[in-house]
Amino acid sequence: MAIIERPAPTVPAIVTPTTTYGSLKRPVSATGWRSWVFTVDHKKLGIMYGATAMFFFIIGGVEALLIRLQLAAPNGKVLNADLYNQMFTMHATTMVFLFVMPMAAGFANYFVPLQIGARDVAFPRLNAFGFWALLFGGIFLNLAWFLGGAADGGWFMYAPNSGPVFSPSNGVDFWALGLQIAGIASLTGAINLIITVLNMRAPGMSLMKMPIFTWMITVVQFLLLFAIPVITVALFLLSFQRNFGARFFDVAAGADPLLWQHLFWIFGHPEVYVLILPSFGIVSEVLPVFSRKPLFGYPFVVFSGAAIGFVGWGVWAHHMFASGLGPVSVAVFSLTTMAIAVPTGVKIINWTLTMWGGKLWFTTAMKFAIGLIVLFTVGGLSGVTHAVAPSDTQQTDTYYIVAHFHYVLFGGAVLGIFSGFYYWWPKVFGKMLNEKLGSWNFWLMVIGLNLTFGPMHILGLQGQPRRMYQWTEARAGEGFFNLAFWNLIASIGSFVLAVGILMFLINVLITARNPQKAPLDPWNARSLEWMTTNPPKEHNFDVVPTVHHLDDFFHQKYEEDPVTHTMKQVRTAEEIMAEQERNADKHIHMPSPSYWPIVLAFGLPVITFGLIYSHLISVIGGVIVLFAAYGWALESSTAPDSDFETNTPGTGLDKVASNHD
Amino acid sequence: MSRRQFDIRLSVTIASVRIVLRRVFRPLIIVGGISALSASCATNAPQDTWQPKGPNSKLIDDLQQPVFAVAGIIGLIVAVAVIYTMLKYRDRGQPIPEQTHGKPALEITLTIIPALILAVVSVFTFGAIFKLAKTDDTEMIINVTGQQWWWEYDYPVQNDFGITQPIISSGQLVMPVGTKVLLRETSRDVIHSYWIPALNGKRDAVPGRIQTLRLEADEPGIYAGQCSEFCGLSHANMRMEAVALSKEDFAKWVANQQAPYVAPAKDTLAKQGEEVFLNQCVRCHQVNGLTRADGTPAIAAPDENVWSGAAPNLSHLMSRNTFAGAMFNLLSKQCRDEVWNASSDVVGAKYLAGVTEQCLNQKDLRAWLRNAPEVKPMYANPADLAVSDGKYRGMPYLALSEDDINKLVAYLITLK
Amino acid sequence: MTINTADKTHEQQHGMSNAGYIRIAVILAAITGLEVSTYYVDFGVLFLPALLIMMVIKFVMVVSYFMHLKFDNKMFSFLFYAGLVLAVGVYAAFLATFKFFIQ
Amino acid sequence: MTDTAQGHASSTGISNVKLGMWAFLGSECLLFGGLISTYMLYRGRVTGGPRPSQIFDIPFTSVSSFVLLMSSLTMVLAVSAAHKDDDRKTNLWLTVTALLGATFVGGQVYEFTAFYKEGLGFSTSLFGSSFYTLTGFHGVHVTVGIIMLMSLVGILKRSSVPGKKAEVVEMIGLYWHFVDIVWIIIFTLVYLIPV
Ligand code: HEA
Ligand code: HEA
Ligand code: HEC
Ligand code: CUA
Ligand SMILES: [Cu+2]
Repeated sequence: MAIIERPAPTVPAIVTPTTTYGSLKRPVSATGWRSWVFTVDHKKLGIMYGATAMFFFIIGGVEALLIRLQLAAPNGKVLNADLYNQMFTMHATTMVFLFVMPMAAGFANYFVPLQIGARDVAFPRLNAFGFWALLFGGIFLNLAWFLGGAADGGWFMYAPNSGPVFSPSNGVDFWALGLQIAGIASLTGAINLIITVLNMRAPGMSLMKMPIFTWMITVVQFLLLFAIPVITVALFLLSFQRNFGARFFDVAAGADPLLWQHLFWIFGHPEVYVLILPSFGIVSEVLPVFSRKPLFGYPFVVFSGAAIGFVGWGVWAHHMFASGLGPVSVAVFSLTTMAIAVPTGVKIINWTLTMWGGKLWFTTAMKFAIGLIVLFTVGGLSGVTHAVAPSDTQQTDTYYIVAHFHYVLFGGAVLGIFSGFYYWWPKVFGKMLNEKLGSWNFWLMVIGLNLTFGPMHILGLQGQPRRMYQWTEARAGEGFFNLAFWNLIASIGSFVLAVGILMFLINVLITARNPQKAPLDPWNARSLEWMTTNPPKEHNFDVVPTVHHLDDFFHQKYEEDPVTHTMKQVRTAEEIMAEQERNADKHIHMPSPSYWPIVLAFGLPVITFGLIYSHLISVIGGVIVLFAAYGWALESSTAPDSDFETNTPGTGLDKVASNHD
Repeated sequence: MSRRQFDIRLSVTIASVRIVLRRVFRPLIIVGGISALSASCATNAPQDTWQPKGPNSKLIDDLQQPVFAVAGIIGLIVAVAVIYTMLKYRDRGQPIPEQTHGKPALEITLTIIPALILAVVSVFTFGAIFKLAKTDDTEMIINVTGQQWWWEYDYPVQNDFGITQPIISSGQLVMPVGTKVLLRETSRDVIHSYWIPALNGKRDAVPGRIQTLRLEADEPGIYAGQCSEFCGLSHANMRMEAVALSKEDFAKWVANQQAPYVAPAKDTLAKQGEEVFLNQCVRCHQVNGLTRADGTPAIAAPDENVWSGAAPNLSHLMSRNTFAGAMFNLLSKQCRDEVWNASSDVVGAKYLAGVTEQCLNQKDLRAWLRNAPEVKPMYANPADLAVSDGKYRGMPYLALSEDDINKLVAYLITLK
Repeated sequence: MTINTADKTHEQQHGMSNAGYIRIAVILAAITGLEVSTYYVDFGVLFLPALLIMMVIKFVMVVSYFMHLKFDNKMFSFLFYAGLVLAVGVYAAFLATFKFFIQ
Repeated sequence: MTDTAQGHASSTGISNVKLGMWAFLGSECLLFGGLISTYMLYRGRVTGGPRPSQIFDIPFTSVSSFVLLMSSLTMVLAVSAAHKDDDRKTNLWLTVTALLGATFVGGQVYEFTAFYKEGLGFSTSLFGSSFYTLTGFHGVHVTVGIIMLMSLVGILKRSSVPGKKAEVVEMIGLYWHFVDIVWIIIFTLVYLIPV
């Protein structure tokens, strides 16, 4: 989108591209699919991230259901060993890299600029590129299913089992290269959001007035910025070994398989905080809104988030307690791992204290947020039992670990994401999700998840290892703790869970058909993203807000009664909006759509495809990338004035444009 | 608030807490409560991690039980606090509350308490880590090698235990009771992990490294275990058992393992089986003392045929109860149960009886010989062996006739 | 494409003169000479520390002067040194687990 | 690749692109850190083929290291000229920088061929794999730098660079210096410190 002319904000200016960059003219901002494919608008990209993530969530979920079907009874026959191994590898890869991370990226893309009062991100085209790279990387990863079998080494792909002899199909190649592409996407996204937060905040919004969601996203982006290159190295080593005969994990040449484990988990542990912190951010927004109180101990929550991010770098070897690190390393990493429970505890405590003394409104969003507090704690506490290294040697690689990480991932990250859906749906789509169905959605999910993952504690402590395509009655035991019963319960639970998630999808469909529009400020919210229309205008805010408080929007609506210390409403959201419209900025200058991000992103899977099949294809991919980079470099982010039909003389447009070029 | 009101409020609160607990948190409670109970419960799965049977696992258990308890209590506190808050502060039309931003003193206190708890836990953790890493009090060494998808045990010469020549075995680790055994683990292909829950935690068997694991059993018995690092197709079928024998029984076992080869009598089915074995099997499997017709010793060369460079040594196959990575029993179900459920004073004798003809699990053994990759997933399809230089991973399909299988079974049963 | 002149002078104030850059380059060249000399001359026990110190000096000089980090906004330094310090810390610990802590 | 949102000016007055470049370089520290650590772990593991000390040619590498170091000087002179709006000098120094960089890469290609002839292939040993991967990654970075420098010269001649010209030169400069400091580390750790 190019220029929005005041006072007619709904009619976008039409761009007539006259200048050719490289070889293509700039796309015309139209309606229809082109307005999505070539968009650089952070909100559209946010929605596309969300839709992509949801799509992969269902794929990963169906893979999970197949896993549970196979394990429901002894000697399962639904999948064979080979297929089962592909299934859990791709289930985890899909859920982690193609569901939770992109979903968080979607939320971040959509709401960070809105929360800090910006009109877009720092690098809009890079943003678009990141999305397309992620989508193409995800598709590329899953292509392997149709080309001889997907990756089968488990999501942490330990060497040397990932080597060419032990995993001869191309699955691991697709996996390594696909993650490499997704990694590029995350890295560009991280740089983009960091710069956006550091550099594009509205006047008056100091770091300590930033909404907590934005804070947590910022911490996450720093984690990604520094963790992605580590997995990049690991994946390169693996690809070089598989495709070019390097020896990195070849024990016969003297290689040490622990090299891979270290590199993977140096990335992998920060990665798990990448998965959880966005959800921590979401519930830290939701809980105050529905408690009608500010977040308790905001600075503590901010610093604990940063502390989790920082300490998270020093704990990676807790995934290797049984690998044979030697007692000194084990002791050190055991200690640092326990230390992480402290800042995480700070969050749990502060959320509870946020609700304490509040006026609690149990919307679906709130229910999911509260669900997160309790269920994440369950997962976190089992995490602490792993941190005690000697007991971890009994637990590691059993279902007890599977229970741990599904409680933190599903009970934590996913519940947080669902809380965000219900909370922000009216903001993004201008319609309220149905609360009644939401309630069903919540309860079925919570019951389902406890039924699915709760029994896994028992299974694990009873000695059932993970990643077994079959279990046998011979080792199932008898009595109350017999594995057969609890495996069956877990499998039943997973279908309850699926029905719960189905409720959400139904809710979305129903909501889409419901003509009723959402009110402007349905939750009586607190932060800046609510200080605009639903959905927000292309340029987000008519006036770039000036910030005075944490929760500035709330404080514009309410004032404290000096005597009773209760809050009195002084203005409504509608009044605030009306005032904004009256004072709307003239000549808002938005970045223009571009072909190059998607073209550049498309070149990447072509290159990697060629690495597996024929280097000639790689050359073609390289040409595409160079061609796109060239066009990108020559194209300015915003179309020049001559491209605008509505460029009437005397509007001052010329000045705006050249200032920014 | 009057006393009565308060009482009513309290009972209502408690009742609602109960309802919520019952509805939502029942699974949690079940898990938590049951976990606590299970320490005392018997009849669990054979790999239960809460039933230590040796000093190393007891050390772990003594450490972890209080940790589980602390974690459970903290979890309960959080759950109760959240539910209580939910009930107490639900919207009853009260005014929008004061916008309190926090109470630093309270926050700091609530930060320090968990830190202190964890400091205490870590002290005990440290002690246990170093105790479990000790190697200087070892009494007996057994080398353990993992490969896809079974374990090989190699007892180096240790005269104290009557081991005067190396013993090579697979599937079941036989060890003397009350002895500090040190496993020296490695792997021939990918990473595996050795784990007998009743005796100790896991230790990965990493190719290119030799790593140690302490094992010691208090009582004679059979303890189940399972490879617990993902190692490819048949990871699920890579099991093991540790057999702890009294010192006398162990000595008998050692003597048997070192007993010379007894060739089957002429003109028996078994003798014909030996012939088939010499034709088909010795290229991979070693039977110590077995000679060819011309009197030369038959030396297996598995590294030419198997990627990991080994196949189980079958010299005393019938002295063990299981085969193919403990995936199958060599004993029929009934005989097996008799050994497994034997009390600790007779289990040794029962175990040393080995596999008799009546007790042999013919069905699984025959199925194995008929087509091993069909009953245990292995990379043994000749069409797919290019990547492994034509070598199998696991035992291939050998296209044996039923006749040959009969002969082989008759022969194998003689390998006491 | 007009160039914002205000910005230009801003950069200039904090930069260095060309002569200054050449001085830095000369020092860098001299240190490199010294480094290479360790290959020919025996430094004894000082060998490793001397080499590492010289490496760090060169590194910091290029970053501070050629890359202007010394004169620029602290935010740049934060972004870069955060990565650098993290990298050194994490990878040193990683190598240490292989070298020093094994049983 | 300058790309700034035009919504409103940055809140700090700092250039987005420059901030982004520094963030990227911070991230690159972990990339090269990983490659260097892998090399440090594996440099002594030679089961076949030559050992490092048998093939390294310190005088030769010293010269090419010196060339790369000096390219940092010429780069900084280009940036300085760009800030003074002196297009002729900017182009001159950029070209010289690219040439010095190309000399370095040429030296590396020569070195690789020499090592290969002496029996060190990519698959020969762990030392070989990790040596070529580390120095190869660095070489690719230099090559990308050269391409950017040359394109910049071309674009500057046509005067169609979007955004602030001096800033673009400066960005490429930052990247170039980074590649240089990585080599400062590699030169010491890989070449000068014997296994
Ligand atoms: C969202 C992702 C997420 C999160 C947030 C965490 C959080 C934690 N994790 Fe988890 N973890 C995973 C995802 C995550 N983990 C995954 C995916 C794996 C498996 C990977 C694989 O093998 O495939 C794993 C595995 C894993 C292991 C390795 C297990 C093994 O394989 O042997 C360990 C070991 O220490 C561990 C520990 C912890 C700890 C201590 C925390 C802590 O951060 C938790 C802190 C939280 C609390 C403790 C609760 C709240 C605190 C209080 C109420 C205060 C009071 C508490 C105390 C005094 C104890 N995790
Ligand atoms: C964010 C991460 C995430 C999420 C959300 C999940 C979600 C689920 N996981 Fe996942 N899981 C992992 C991350 C995750 N998992 C990881 C990292 C591993 C380790 C892998 C490894 O060892 O390498 C793992 C491993 C793992 C295992 C162990 C496999 C093994 O070790 O052998 C199991 C087994 O039960 C399992 C089950 C499930 C189930 C039932 C869900 C459910 O919650 C899924 C619910 C979702 C749906 C069900 C989809 C939506 C459904 C519908 C829309 C219904 C309509 C459609 C139909 C019914 C057809 N997972
Ligand atoms: C190409 C090599 C090869 C040949 C030939 C071969 N085997 Fe095997 N055999 C193996 C391997 C490898 C295993 C271990 C498989 C596993 O458990 O995963 C094995 C396992 C066994 C076992 C189980 C041993 C134990 O202790 O677990 C028996 C019994 C056995 N083979 C019998 C035979 C007989 C009889 C023949 C000949 C008819 C034969 N094998 C031929 C490779 C071979
Ligand atoms: Cu061997 Cu798993
Ligand atoms: Cu972790």
